[in-house]
Amino acid sequence: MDRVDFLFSPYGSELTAAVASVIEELGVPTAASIVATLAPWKGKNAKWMTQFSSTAPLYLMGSVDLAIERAEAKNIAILYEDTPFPIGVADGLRARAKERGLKIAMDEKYDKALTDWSPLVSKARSLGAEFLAGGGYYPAAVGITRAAAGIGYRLKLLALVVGAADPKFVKDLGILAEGVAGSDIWLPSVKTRGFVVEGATIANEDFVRSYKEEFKRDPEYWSAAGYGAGQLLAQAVNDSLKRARKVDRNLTRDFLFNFSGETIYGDYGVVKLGQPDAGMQVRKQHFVIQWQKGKKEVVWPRELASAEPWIGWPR
Amino acid sequence: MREDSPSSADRAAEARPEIVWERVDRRVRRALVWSLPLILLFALAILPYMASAYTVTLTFLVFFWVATAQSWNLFSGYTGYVNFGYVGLIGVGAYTTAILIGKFGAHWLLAVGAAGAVTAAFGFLIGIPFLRAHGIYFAIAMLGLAEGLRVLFSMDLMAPLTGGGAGIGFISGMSLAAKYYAMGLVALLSTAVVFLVANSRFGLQLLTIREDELAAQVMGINTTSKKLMAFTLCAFLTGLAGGLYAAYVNYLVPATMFVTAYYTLIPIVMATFGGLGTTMGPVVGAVLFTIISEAIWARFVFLHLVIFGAVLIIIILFMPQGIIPWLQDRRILPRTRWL
Amino acid sequence: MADLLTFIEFSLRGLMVGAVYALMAMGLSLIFGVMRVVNVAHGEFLMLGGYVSFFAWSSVQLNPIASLFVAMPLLFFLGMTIQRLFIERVVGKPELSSLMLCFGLSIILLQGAQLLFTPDPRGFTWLLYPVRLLGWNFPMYMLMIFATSMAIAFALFLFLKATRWGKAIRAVSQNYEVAQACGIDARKVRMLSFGCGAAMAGAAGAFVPVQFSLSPGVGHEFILKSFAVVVVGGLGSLWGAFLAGLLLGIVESLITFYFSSHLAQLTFYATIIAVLLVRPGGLFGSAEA
Amino acid sequence: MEDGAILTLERVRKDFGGLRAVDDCSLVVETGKIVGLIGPNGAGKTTLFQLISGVLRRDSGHIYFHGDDISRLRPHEIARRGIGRTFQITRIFPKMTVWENMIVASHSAGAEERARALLELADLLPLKDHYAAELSFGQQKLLDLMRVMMLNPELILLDEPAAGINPTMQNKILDLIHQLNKEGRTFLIIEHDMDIIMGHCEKVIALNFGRVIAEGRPDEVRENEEVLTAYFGK
Repeated sequence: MDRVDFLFSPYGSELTAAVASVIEELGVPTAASIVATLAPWKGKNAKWMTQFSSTAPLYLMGSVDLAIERAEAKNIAILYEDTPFPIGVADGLRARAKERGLKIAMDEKYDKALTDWSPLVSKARSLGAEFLAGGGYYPAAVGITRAAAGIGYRLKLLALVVGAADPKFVKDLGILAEGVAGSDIWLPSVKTRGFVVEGATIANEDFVRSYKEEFKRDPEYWSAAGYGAGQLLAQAVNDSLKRARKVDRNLTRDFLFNFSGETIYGDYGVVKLGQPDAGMQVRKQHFVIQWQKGKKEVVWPRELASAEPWIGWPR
Repeated sequence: MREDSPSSADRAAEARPEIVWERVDRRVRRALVWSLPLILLFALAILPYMASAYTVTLTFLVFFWVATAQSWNLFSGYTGYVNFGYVGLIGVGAYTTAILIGKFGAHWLLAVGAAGAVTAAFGFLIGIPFLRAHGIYFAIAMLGLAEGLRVLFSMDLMAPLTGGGAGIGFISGMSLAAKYYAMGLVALLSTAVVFLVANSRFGLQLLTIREDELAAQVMGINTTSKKLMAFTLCAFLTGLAGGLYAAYVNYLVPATMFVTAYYTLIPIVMATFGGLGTTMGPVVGAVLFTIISEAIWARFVFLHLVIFGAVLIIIILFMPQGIIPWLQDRRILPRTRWL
Repeated sequence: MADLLTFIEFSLRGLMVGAVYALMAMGLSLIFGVMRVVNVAHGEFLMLGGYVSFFAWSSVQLNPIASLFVAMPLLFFLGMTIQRLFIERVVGKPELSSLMLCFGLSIILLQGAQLLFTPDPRGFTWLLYPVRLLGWNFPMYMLMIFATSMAIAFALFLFLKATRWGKAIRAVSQNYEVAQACGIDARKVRMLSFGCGAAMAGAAGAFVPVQFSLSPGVGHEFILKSFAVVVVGGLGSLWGAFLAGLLLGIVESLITFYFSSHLAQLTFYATIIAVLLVRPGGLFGSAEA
Repeated sequence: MEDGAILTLERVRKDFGGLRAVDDCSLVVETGKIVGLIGPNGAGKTTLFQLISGVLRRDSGHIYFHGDDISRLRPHEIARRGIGRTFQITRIFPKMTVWENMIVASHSAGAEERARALLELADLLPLKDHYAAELSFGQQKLLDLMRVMMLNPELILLDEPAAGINPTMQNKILDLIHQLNKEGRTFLIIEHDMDIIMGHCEKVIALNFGRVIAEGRPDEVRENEEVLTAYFGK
């Protein structure tokens, strides 16, 4: 790691948390591309690593607004895996529900070794929950959806991280996936501009086009995040070259902490250096997606929506 | 029914070939025995000033694996009781450090020392009931314990201390060099403890448990208390290593701290490869394995653990005693408990 | 009254999940009974059964019950091969050898599956609609899985009771020396029973992608639960494993519903520990049986 | 309790499931004697040894050693009080050297001299650095016997000490037993070979179905009606 000038893209919360200390110790400017947990930054006085992706609490916040404004749900059941990322997601749900006055009918975490979700889903039903939200990783999204279908649970809205945004979700569950909401941070269709490099803007559509030419398929969000983080770092290096005519770690780092703007991935902006939560993402937004006729549609926020939200699950 | 020939004793004595090591001139041997460890220690002592941060970090990890392989060996290698819940002890040590530094702002020296003490106390208390279970039952119970700890550490009950499933992060305040030297000392301490145990009556008594626990009992050996002592000692050393490891990780989550297939597997493979119930075996195993897996890791990330599994099988089937006893059986090394 | 109904509902639900635990644990117990080997790699047999079933479904739409006819023979032969090549060499050796050997096998199968099948979680949907039974909604697939599991379990009992090879297996597990003196080829019996044990795990696994979610690491959670089951049932006792599997399924479901899933998981591990401390030979059987 | 008794069993009982292995067995072993314990297979001889040495717990009754009740003690405590035993199948520590096998069984000072003397006596001293597993079967039996002596026991329980070895080795072991007996040690020996019993024991106890059916001088016991029935049927 000694010959590394900067890093990007460690994947996953725990891995990032583990390398964070090394990064801080060695002083390597880093944009952590897909880390939704706050732990590596919250109160850590980070000096070298910034959070490129959005934070876990932002994932499903929009679905609470959707549930209140469109689905007219009276209460919410929050059900989530007891590991850092899902806990963060649930924190966001809880906070937004309280803020908007949505009654919390159930708020329960489950162990990661859980294999059968039906007791918990049944419990949500027996408590009269109309909006079920939360989850964890892919197995949970499938498991919760299946358990709910298995007991004949009717919901106004079902919103799950992160598995519900996975294209496999609709393949594995078919008709049951219809109407399930999820959260997505990026889609090929998003109209972001990215950076101006050498006089030309490399916008999201350009990235998607070249990716398709190269790999013959649509990019996934992690590719976009990686590309976006790359754009950011490239800009940081350019900035350093412009100012000092060399790649300087401190200058690169300063750029990462001070820049506020857009990459193809979307908005970027972090807590400034010197503050307790330095490096933590504050600008990146998430939107609510929903499976409609086998396609992933953006349904919230309204101004970005590609389709009208469907209310009621199962269809 | 086997028959004896009266002279078999004499024959066996005559047929003993010379030990390769003992063919070397006595003065040369003595010089080697004294100088090699000193040279090695000296090289390791100056390493942080000479080598890159990568090398220092890698050596730190070798120290961690030496310490854990050695501690696993101290209990399981000598008594034959397979500790499949070893990761639980590492976890208790790591969490003790994390909690003391993260929640109470303790100095790392105090926190790591406490990790040793707390884990030892934990090992002692757990040992009293667990060591009643024999053989496979002990192995299963320990596996259950480690998984139970994972769940327990994520429960709300413990959350004020452990941070629950969200985990606990902290800043250890240790420089890389400090971590390196501290872990080096723990590795050295573990090896020294095993060395002392191996050459003591206590070590022999532990071996009788592995060889034949019932026979040991009717020979007047209180196997229960010997096992408990060894287990507590193992827990103490593991606690220190786990505590320092926490300072390296800086962030503990039950779901990633209690991974049996990693933190239990690797010390077992290393200790078994080098030779269970020997003093130097775990050191040899840990060093060889880290070098090999680092060489392989770079190329085949996914094959990493497959190779660990394969090696474990190969050792058990073809070289169940491990390297050091294998060399001893071939009369290359002397048969002493020092090795 | 409503409370009682809920209690019964979740007991039934747990019973159905428990059927899968029972299948797996019976295999584990059978292997232990015959060769005194705790097959730590049993969870990986379950995982492999799961992939057979998953690929059978995704390639030719074979339903999980039909794919049992592929998964079970496949696992049976795999088990026999593994027994012949590896396990046979450590039978009768100190348990350290067999435990570590199986641990090594488990890691290889797990990591091998990661390489071959990728760590992606898999699953498919089959008969996922609620059926009204005794006034409650149960998913259809659950009823089918339960019925099939029961049939397989009883088939195994019947096999052991009524066939020549079944009797040989029982004889070897009861008294190895006497069985050999009676002209039973203990080596073949060991191969056969390891194969049967693996096939049982494979059968349980075939339901995993429908009922739960399948990934290379799925075996770990199941093996730990199976240990709890066989310890409660008495290692080596098939009836014990069968009943304890159902029982623990019920307990898990009830505790998850009334308390929390953490407590339910903890119950499994605490059960292992508690039973071993009170009766090192398990609840129903004895270590010798 | 009789005078001169080193070991006394009072109505000792042990059940295995439905099987009564030892049935209200009472017997006395006098200090300084070599006592033979005979009986057909399954008579409960080995179980009795397991109970005396504490490997198994009796269900009821008492076992006295020098007048102290030892029936609740654990095996290592009993061993330290001075009861040594061997097993029917020799249980040496195979991957430990002969020397280590000896040393580890001693719990008092002077272990090394003692081990040296005993190994000398059994002609095992040249082999002291060999692993016990490398010894011949007969040598392992000798080692087993010598190792028991490291405990400095007053009473020694031997389970078929002469079984399965050649006559030369057998004589060696029997000579050793007599030599140790002269030092004042008491022996209780399970043996099937009637010639050995007749030739070497001062007293014989016959068991059947977990009960004492006869005891006395060897020639008396051999003629005993019940003993003959037990062995040969009617």
